[in-house]
Amino acid sequence: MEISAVLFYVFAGLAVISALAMVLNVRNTVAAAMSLVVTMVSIGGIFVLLDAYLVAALQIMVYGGAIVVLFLFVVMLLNLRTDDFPPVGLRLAKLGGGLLVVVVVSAIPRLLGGVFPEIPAAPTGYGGYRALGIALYTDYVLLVEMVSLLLLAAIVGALILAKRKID
Amino acid sequence: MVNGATEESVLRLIPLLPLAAAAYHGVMLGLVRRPTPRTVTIAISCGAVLASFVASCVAFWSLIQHPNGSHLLVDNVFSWIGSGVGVHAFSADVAFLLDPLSSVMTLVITGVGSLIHIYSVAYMDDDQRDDKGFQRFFCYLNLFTFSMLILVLADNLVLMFLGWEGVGLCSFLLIGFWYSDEWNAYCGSKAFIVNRIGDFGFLLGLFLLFSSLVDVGKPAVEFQDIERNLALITEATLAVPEWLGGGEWLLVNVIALCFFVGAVGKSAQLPLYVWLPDAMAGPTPVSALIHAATMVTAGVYLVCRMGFLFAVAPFASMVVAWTGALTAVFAAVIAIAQTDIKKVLAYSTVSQLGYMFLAAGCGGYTAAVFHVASHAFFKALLFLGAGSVILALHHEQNLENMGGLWRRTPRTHVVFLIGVLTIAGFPGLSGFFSKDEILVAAFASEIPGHTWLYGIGLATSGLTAFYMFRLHFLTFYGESRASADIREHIDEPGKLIIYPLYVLAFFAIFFGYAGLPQVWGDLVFGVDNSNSLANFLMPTLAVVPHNQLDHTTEVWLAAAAITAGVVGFGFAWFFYMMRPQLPERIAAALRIPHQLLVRKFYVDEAYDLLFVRPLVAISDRVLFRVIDVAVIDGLAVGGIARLVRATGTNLLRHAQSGFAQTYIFFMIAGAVAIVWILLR
Amino acid sequence: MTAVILGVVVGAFAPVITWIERKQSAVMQDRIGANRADIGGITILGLLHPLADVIKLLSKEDVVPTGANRVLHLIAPVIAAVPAIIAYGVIPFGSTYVFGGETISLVVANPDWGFLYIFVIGSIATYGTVIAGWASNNNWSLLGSLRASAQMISYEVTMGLSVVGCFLVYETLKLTDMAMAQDTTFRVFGFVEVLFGGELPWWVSQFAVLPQWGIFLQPLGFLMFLTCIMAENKRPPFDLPESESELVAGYFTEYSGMRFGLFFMSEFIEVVVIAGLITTVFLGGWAVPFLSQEWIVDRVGNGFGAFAGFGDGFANGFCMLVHFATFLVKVVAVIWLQMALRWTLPRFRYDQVMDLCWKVMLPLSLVNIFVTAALVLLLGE
Amino acid sequence: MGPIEPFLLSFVTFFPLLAGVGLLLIAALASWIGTKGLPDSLWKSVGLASTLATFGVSVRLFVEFDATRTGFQFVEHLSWIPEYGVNYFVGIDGISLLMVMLTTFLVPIVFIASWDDIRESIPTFVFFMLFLETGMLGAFVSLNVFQFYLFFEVMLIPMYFIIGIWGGPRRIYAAVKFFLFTMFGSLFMLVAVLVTYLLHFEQFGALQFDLVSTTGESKALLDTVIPLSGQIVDGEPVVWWKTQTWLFAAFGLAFAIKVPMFPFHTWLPDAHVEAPTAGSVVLAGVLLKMGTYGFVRFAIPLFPVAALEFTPIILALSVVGILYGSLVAMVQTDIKRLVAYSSVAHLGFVMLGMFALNEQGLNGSVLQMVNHGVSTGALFLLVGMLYERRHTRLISDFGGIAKPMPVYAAFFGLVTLSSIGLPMLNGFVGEFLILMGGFLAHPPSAAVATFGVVLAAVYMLWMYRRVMFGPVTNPENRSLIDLGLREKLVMVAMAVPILWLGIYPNTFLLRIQPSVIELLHQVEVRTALTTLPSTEDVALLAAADTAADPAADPNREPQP
Amino acid sequence: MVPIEHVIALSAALFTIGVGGVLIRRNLIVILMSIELMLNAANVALIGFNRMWPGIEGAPRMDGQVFVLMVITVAACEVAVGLGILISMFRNRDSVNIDEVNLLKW
Repeated sequence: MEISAVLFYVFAGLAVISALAMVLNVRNTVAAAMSLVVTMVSIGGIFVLLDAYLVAALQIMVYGGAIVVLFLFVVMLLNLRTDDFPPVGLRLAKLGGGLLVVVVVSAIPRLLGGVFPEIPAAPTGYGGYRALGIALYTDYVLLVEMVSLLLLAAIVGALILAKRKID
Repeated sequence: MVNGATEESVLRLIPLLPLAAAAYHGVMLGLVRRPTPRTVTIAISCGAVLASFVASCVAFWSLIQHPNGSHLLVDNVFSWIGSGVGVHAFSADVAFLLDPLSSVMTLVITGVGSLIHIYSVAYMDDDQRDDKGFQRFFCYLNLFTFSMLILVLADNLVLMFLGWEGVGLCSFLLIGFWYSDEWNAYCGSKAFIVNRIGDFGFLLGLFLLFSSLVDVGKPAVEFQDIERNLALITEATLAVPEWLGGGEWLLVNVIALCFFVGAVGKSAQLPLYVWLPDAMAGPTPVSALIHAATMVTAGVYLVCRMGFLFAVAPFASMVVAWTGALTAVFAAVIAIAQTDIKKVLAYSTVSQLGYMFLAAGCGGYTAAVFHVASHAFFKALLFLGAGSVILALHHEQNLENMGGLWRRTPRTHVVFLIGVLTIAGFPGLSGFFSKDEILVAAFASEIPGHTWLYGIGLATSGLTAFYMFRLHFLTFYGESRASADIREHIDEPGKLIIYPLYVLAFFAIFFGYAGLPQVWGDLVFGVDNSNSLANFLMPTLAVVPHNQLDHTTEVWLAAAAITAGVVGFGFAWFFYMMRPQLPERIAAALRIPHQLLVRKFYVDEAYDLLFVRPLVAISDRVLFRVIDVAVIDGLAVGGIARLVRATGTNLLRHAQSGFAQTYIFFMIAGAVAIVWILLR
Repeated sequence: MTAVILGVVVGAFAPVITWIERKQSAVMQDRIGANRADIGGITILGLLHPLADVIKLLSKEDVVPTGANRVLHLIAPVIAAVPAIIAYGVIPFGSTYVFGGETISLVVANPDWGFLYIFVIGSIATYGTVIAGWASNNNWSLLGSLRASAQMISYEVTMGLSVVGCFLVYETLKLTDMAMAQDTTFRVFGFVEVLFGGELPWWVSQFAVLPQWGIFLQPLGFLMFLTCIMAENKRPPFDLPESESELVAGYFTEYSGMRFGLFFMSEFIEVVVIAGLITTVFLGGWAVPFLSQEWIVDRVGNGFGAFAGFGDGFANGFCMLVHFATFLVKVVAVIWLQMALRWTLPRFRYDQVMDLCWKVMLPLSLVNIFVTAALVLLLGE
Repeated sequence: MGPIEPFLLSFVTFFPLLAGVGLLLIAALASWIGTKGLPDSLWKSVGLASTLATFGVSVRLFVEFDATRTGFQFVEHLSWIPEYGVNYFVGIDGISLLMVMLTTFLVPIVFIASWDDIRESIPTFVFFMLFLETGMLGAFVSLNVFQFYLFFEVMLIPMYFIIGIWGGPRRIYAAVKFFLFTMFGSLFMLVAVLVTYLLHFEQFGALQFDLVSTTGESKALLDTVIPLSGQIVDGEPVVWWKTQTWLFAAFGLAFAIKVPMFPFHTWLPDAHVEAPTAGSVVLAGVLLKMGTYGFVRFAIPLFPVAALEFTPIILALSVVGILYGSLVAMVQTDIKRLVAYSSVAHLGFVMLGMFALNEQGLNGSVLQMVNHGVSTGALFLLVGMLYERRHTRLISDFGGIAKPMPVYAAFFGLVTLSSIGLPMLNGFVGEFLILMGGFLAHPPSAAVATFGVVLAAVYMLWMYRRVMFGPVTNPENRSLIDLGLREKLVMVAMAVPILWLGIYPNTFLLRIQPSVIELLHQVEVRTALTTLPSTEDVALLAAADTAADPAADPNREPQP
Repeated sequence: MVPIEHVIALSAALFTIGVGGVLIRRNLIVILMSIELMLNAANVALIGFNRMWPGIEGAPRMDGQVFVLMVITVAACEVAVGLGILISMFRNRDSVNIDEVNLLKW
């Protein structure tokens, strides 16, 4: 097995385990968040393995660096006592969750069936910021603009929501 | 738009002058704050009607002088309603037709109308109302004159309908002139609504006629065109729906009956006569003009105008005759027991109108028109005389409180007596001739049961004499029964009241000679073609085949009529002059029949119970409360709403728990389901 | 191999910097500074102080406060220190040199997306402080880490944007390429020719020449980057998360021993990293002003080398040494700058920090990007 | 006027809204620079002025309308979303001309009438009225079905607010009811519109919402053959599916609710009773016409066979509506509710005439739409004037009003009579033509409907008598003030069309006539078009078309 | 490199874990994090598929990665707003327990 494959499984395992840790850690929200960071970073590693360098960097920067920090920030801001959150009492939700797990787990072997061809070699520049930038600012420029608008809206919205008093 | 003036253009002046006056009054009343001075009101109103009368005379003159001898003038003013092209084309013009029939009517309307306008000046002057009310009265009166003139001058059914409705409206307005009185307002709207029922028939007839003419490709609403094309549809039949017994009716019969329903409503015949007695709530000049002389004769006019239709519709004619006869006797019987001076006259009017229909139904259109005209004079005379009496007694209308007036109001007494004599059929007066014509027509007609009709007519004639003399005796003779303070102030009304009475009395006496029946022309006066009115009218009126009577028979018939009149007079004299206390004793003895008479056979009450109340009750209780509110809004609309709400509250609410996770669960479940289906 | 060298160098550097800091503050405050620690009377200008500190820290008890989250508490300093150390990985200490057939690059890792790596590391670095503060079960710590996280996230944005101008100018994210691009000169008024045509007088073109360093091409970017990255490092005047007078010691109040030392160390390591980065991006990296690598290799190899009979290998080796020395000089200069700033400026208030970031620097950095982009387009570089 | 010459119709349509929006902007500007917005009187005056201007321009339309020509005039056709056949397409024929005139005439009147009536949120009111006017005009002039639907729905918004904000005590209920009723129907219409649109696409391979084509070559919805039955699914004809019938039913439901026809009428009394005077007038005067107009313009020409199929039902419902509306109106205790029910009866007449499907009936029907707008509008205005004075509308609270308010009584009388259908006033002409047309088409129902004329007199006069006549029983009524100058002006303005339409209706009939004939012609042509080839033939034709034109593949996604 | 199926399997696993987290946790913060996880799972798949069809030499195809960028952006927005809501919710009811919030039914 080549090194990248090994790394992939390592990262994948890490991601899944830490994701599970996040979901199942009912005692400690911060620990859950830290698990999420691990997942994010692992996913970032997988991105790198898949030759998506810029995305990988952004993945870690945005998820790891900003989003989860925000989560942590909020957790700390609200000073949440972590033992207050046992899993939900809703049987329906639990049932649904279980069912889903069953369905997906049963589907995963089918997914591993190998219907797709081998992954081809990536061309030069694949996943780099140049190629991505060109794609972003030519084919997807409208999308970028829309998303930037969305961001603006989110900024304003978050500000208004989080402000104690609108002045 | 408006067609240019020609020599016929004088026709348009006849109705437009009163309209202009009415419009002037309307604008002044509605939009100008200051009341118009009475003199101006009088000048404009009476001036307009008088001018209209003059124009009528001119038109009449030119009709007589008409060179081509077609005996009609047509003034087409403008196209009123135009719709459709080709075979469906419908066009109603504002066009006036002056033929002998309408010219007679026009003259009567404008002539009698002018007199009554003048009379009203005095009559309403006495009325202690403001100038606005005074002007309003004349506005309505002018408007009425206009409508009535439109009615008679119209050259098509639609325009006639305009007048037809217009007079109904004016009648409504004038009956309810003193609207502050609940009763007056009630009577006014009653008149209008009952008239509307008649109009329903008129419209049905009109539509039926038009559509049948469309079927033969000759759509028209003009009288002349209808007459010309009527032959095309005389054979047509109408399939009768099963629930009416099936079979087929002659179309013309149906059409004619529809029109007759209109006439019944307008002319207060059985069963729609109920409004006319109540119409007496209006001012007396109005009763004279509208509810005696002109408007109520519109039905007769319609039947005569459509004579060509009725002539080919024997069944309808029979119905007309019988309705007329029955109404005549029915109303006469009721009149016997009435104690309101105007009510008596009103029932007498109904009765006289019945006469006219009897004549028309029997094919005696000339007689009908003759009686229309003479009735206009003597009934207007009677009403105005009654008005004079009422004024003299300071608005006292009850016969119980009159009596002995002849000393205080001798002139009124005389003219009233002339009126009474005329209506009672005193030989030589116009009423005698016209009534005689009718009885002759009934006797001579070929419709089934015509002798019965004659008999009824004759009996009615006796009854007429009886109740009219009763009225006269109770009013003018005997001891005064008025209260003391009124008795002090009984005075002969002024000149403006009396002079029109004179004029009318003159016509009541002498008008008969315009339509002198041939028998008297031959036997008494030795004149050929004595019945100039009939000769004049002949070209326009339909001719119905009837039995030819010889002069002997006619004289016998006249004698019978005179006898009936004398008998009626005799009874009246006996009961009210010789034994004034006797009627009360009879009334006491025959309490139930008497009560029946006094209460007019409880017809109003019956109508109220049979039609009005159930209709209101059903509308309110069933249609509105049940169907509208409960069923449609409550069950259907509200039901849907409740269904939706129930689905929500009982079923979907649980899905909408507000817990985000439940929603997510459903979302996920949906997604899983879709994936499962796709991967299946 | 370079990685090992680097590790040692860096590991050694941090304690030295504490000494530098003390000494420099002493100089600035007109006192002697650390000079007591000695081994047998030898003080070596107080250079033994760092050594003593390390020993002291290592020998102290490692306390975990009651009610604290033990695992996180223990792991937090490591999280704080590791990113700082590995950030060195992409900073080039020198150019690429060819010795015969072998090419030596004085950089541990040289990915195409080098600068992104820095950002990534920078963003991960936040966790150390945040976790530390939270896991200490101490209100001051919590407040400190709150401040830290907010401050770091905020400044990260501006930091990223402030160097975008450089990216535009160098058209690369690769740090070696950036340094390489600065190994040349540019005519200060050259833009006049491009914009207005014509030619400048020869003396202007000849003498008005500067090294094509980032600091000259992106002066605003330099200032902002410096500010931001110092704020990222939470050093004064941005040391609000650990401000003694308010929060005792902020997020690491509850730490002792070597774990405290790790926080301490990571801060100083970062100072070096910052210095390296700024040097690389703005100060021409290893480049000697006005003397490009080719020039040195050419002159040394073909001039002195040829004269002395040394080959290209010598020229390259010489050049490498020169470059490394240059780099060190520049780094030290930047470290000095940071120290000087620390002892010069008072601490900001928290709202001032945030205002500076969001209301001043962020707009400015955006303006900088636009202006740079426009100039790049116009001058067609 | 020069530059707007080619856009007269658009100008008429959008000027009110533009004025409203302009006012809004100026007001926003004004409040931004620190004033307290624009004064209410300015809002009202500008609103009135702009509606008057609109009326002025529409008069020009009326004058310049070529009554000798069939087809649409003042046509403007601009591409909007051409890929989907959504165009800005306006034009008027005689029918819509009258509707436009009615609208532009009524709105300024309403403005004047509610000058003092509306006291709160005047700017909002003015804006909504202007918005409403544009909505209504837009629907009348639209020749693109999509655009029509848009306006048809947009209208609801201002009306909803007008009822909901300035209405009576149960205004919210009424507004919601009004909204839901209309919406319920119009959604069916939307589906039907889309089906028609896709049928068109199947047949011609082009997406087109235009009702008629602007040029000879291009095809529009009216060229589509709407199959009578037998949508083929998997080769099997579906027995219960009758395309045209169902489509007509969907259109018909939408319009029948709007009209409103008999069983769908219950929103109307509530909406009227609760709406402010302005709302009632516009609702009765114009909005209801949207339903009848929809039938004339869309439902009948598009689905003529189905229309004929439905004629018995619609005639029956119309007749029931006439009698029912009249009888229920008779027993109402609230004047406004009475007038509302009378609207049901009147519109029954309109529907009767329309589905007589002959010239008289249609002419009368269109004319009656105008008549009803004017008469009932005037009635609502009058009721509003009374309500303003006494704040009650119960008949029992009144009596003898003619004494203190003679002029009011006179105008009320005039309008009442016009509503009754007295000849020489407007109501008569329409009713007469309708009944005549009805008689030519289906005598029994027309005969029964004629009885409605009697009932109209009953309920209107009864109400008139109870309100106006008799002694003044209620002391509060003794001191009522008669109409002021403004109110007189309003009523005189209303009286003008009442008399004009009654005395010389030919002015209008002449303009309706060609359109009606054209409509009948269309019905004839399209009936022939639909009935001649059997379903299989249509399928064959479509198949032939498909072979010739690959774009006409029915399975293809509708794409530009 | 591993077969693409494994990448997809990873994506599916992560997604499922995310869904499970959303379903079974009561802490709104963790739920938000689980949502992030789900988004990331999608990102993994996108990146994987993009890698599957990377384009040709000289013209790399980056569509999947572009989408991932967008997803990341949207995620950032979502978190910003979500946390804002969360904070205001906490302010109002002193809890971030999702069981206690059922205002969604109005």
